[in-house]
Amino acid sequence: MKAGLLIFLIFISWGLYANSFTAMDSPWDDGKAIILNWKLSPMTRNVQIQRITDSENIVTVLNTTLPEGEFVDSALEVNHEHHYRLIAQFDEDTLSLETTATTREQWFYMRKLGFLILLVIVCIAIIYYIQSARRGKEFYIRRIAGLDSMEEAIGRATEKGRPILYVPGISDLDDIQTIASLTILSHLAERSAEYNTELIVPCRFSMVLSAAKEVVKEAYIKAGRPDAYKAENIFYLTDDQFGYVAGIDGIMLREKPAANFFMGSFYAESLILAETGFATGAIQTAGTAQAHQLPFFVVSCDYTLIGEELFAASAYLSKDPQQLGSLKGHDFGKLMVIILIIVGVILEIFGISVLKDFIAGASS
Amino acid sequence: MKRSLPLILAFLVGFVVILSEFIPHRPFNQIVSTLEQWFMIISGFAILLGQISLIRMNTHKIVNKLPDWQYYLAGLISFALMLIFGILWGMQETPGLLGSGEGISSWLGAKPFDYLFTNAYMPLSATLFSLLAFFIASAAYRAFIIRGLESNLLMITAVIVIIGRTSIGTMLTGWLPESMQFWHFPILADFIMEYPNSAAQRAILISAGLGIVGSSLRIILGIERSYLGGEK
Amino acid sequence: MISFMNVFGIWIAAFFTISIFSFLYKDNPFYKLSEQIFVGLSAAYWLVYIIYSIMMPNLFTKLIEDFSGNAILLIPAGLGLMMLMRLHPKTQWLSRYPISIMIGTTAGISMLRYMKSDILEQVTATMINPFSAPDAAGVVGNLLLIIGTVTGVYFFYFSKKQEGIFQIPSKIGIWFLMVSFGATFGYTVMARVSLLIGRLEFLLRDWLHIIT
Amino acid sequence: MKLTAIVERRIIYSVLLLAVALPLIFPIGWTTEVSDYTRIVYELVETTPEDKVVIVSFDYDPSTMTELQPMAEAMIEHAWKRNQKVIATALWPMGVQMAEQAFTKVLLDYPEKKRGEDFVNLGYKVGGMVTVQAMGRNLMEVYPTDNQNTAYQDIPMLKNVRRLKDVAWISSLSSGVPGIKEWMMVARDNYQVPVTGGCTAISAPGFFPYVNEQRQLYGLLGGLKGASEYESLIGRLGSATTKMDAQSIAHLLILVFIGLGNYRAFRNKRRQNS
Repeated sequence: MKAGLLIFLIFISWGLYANSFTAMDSPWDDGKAIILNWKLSPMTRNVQIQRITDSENIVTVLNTTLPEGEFVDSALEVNHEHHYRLIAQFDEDTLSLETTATTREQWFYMRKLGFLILLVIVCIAIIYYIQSARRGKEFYIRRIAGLDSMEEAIGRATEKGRPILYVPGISDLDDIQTIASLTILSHLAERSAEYNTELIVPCRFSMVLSAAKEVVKEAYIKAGRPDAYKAENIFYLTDDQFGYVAGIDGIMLREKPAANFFMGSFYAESLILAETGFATGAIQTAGTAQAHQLPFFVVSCDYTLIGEELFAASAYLSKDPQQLGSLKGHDFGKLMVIILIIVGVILEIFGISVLKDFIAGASS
Repeated sequence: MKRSLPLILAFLVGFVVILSEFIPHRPFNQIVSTLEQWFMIISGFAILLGQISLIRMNTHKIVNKLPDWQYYLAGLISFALMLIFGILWGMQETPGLLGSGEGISSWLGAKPFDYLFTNAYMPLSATLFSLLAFFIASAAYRAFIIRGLESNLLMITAVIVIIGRTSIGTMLTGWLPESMQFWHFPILADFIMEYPNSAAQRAILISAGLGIVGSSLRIILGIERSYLGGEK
Repeated sequence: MISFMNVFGIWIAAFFTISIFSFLYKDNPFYKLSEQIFVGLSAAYWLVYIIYSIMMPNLFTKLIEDFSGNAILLIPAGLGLMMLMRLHPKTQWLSRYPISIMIGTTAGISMLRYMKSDILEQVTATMINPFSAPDAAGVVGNLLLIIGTVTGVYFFYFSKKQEGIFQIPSKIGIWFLMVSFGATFGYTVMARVSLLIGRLEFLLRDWLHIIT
Repeated sequence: MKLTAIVERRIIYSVLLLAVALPLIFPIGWTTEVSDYTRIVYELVETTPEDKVVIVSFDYDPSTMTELQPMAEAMIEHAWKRNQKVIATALWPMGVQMAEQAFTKVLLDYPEKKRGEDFVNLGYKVGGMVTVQAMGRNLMEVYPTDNQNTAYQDIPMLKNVRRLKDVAWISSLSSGVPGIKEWMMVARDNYQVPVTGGCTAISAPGFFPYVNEQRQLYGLLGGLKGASEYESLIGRLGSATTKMDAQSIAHLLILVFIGLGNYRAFRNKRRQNS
């Protein structure tokens, strides 16, 4: 009798112990996740959570021994009611709880707030400096050796009566480096039109070919030499990475350009181009933001634009106040990054991760 | 009009793409993948422009008997061959206009397109890629010279990492006692890769990233527009 | 026949391999031939590849199987055709629309992607407690990581005359860049030599049967 | 004697060519210090009981064959030596041929091994991670036949193999996506099958962190070096060892070139000064 009472009491205490299992839509997201919470008696041996989909298919989403916890079930159907069952195993008994929740898609990703704020700060800074440049404020720009040399390279080609080779990288127009390269090409084309030096531009992609043709033609018109523009000097080789390189190598060996420019996005082929160019004795300038290829350009070219220098080039060459203003905006971003890192490191030393987590939210 | 409408389009598209990053609600969360798919389709059409440029150029050289015209003829023939094979019998599992060409495949051991791919395209591509081994040697010979502090740093780290990556490193400093393990070549090379190298790579990524953000912003705002060319 | 064609294929491959290598000595007819064949073959390869792997599944098959459901694909198809209008001088300006849409997309996507992965992620990865490393080497390494990143970023600071005291962090930044360039160079040697080994293995084993 | 730049380059190229070719023809067989990453892989195979079935997945194509093929050969040889039965799968289309080549090569030393009893090539399946997931539920549904068109249920060695849980270990030789990461995330994390494998030297640093206390990866062969270490552990003078010799010599040679370059620069400078 006593034993029976005891068992009864234990049973009651289980019942009294707030065994809870809740599900709720994960807030501020794309409506594909549900947050599951459970809190069970500490005597729980094993917990299994199942998702019961419409066709009575049962998927086990979690298996754990933790008596309480939180789990996010993700990659779910949007705006849909989802049913869950929790099966808890105690020493001799099992308990089954059920709950439902509906996924909802919202209009803002809260975890990306840090990302948005920093992006807006950088953009506003850039726009602000562009505006103040428009109003006449002058900005200083430090020397970039690789760009000063452009004049020298064109001069050398003119002197020798040999062409200039310009390679706009091996990426398509979906890479900003290619677009930055086309901007540099426009300056170079203008100069070469003035000097009446031939400019050869082989392209890997048709889209780049189209844009490059426009850019060069425009530059020749601007320089007042539309007659000197040769459409056939800007051509397509092949979409293939190494096929393209083989073709350029052939051009370097046969046309013997006096100056080579490699600007844009480059991969493994960087050293093939630069070494072949070196062997032909051309004066070489390269520029890329592809960190892994920079060493090869640095060792084999006369001048190299490192990373951001590629993007600063158009401001540097044109001395256009708007471009210089934009560059000042980038510098503001750098200052912000440096301060963020230093503050972040100091906070980390004291064990505070608020700032890091706030910024990291976006990338998770 | 011919100039401003494209600029407005670029602005609208760019702005919507950025907005959609922060809005999890439909239709915004599908915009980017849709645009990316469109990009693929548009450039799929555009590839013809390049190919036509290639054919025109080669024919021009052949017809006018410019120097080396025979090689351009060979190029044109191989282009046509590969294209015809691909269209007629397809590639790999994809059938072409004439199906999968079982007859010719059993004769060649593969579809004609794949046969050319394996026996011509692949070796050409792999061999061209492998030229890098030679160029890395000649570049090292010429450029890793003791000159100033900066070029010394370049050379010394290169040498340490080259030694550390092979069994040479293990042999050279394997005898070092436990307390001096840090100076063991493979460990030192790993240290350089993990810390100073990562630091510089990060600096390049961050500043170039800012350059890209700025350039993108200028494009969206229509300040950077050289890609559109002239007015006419 | 298959075995003959197999052997023939290996001879073709060997011919092209040696022709490309011959370029290292000097430009010659064999290289010129291989180069042009390579350009031709690869241009056609990518054309065929794009037709079968991109245009068919993403456009044509979809339009044929379910036209009304995929009618939106007519927009990129139309833009693609506008791209082809470049071929005629009179209609060339039409290609500006697809180009500007593509560049707008590129700009938007790049801005987000680089802000996220190349700026914010790198910044948070550098926010570390340098003293949490288990050993002295780790602490030194972490400090180098932080100093290198900060001075490296400073090196790219354009709008300030880097003179006097402002020159110091910039100089340190360059040192880090140089160390990194040397390390990357050294690290890549092995992968590049592997490529050469691969080609020589082909020549010596599959072609000449000198090695097994 | 003064050499022109062109002649210098030609000398460098010829010497490098010879330095790489000769060790391939005349193997030296330098032994290397075996790293822990490799030893863990070795011990996994070594301690797996006889008659167990294992998977070697060929997730690469000819472009990375130089580094990954020796790993495949060595792991198959080791498994056979321990009387384990090998299933070959491929997440990359060209992996199927890679597997056939590897079996053919190792069969030369183990002529008694039979297809269907000691090894089987199930072929390529598209889909990456999703496919691995499906293999975790039911192998036969993913692979109704092997690459010789023998029905799954007619293959003797697969009689007791219904799903991934029934194999003793999985080795993914991987040169990208899909590859070892997909196997690890599904087979190891969801089905608790030990996952090991190998990758190219370039991508190895990215995977080494997974060889941890939890054995997310059960060891890893990194590039030719890893492969040659494995060969030395199983006592095979295989192609990785000879290729590693070629690597070491090429590296040494490049160091010599750097030395010579400096000597030349030094001499030129002195000549200019005098």
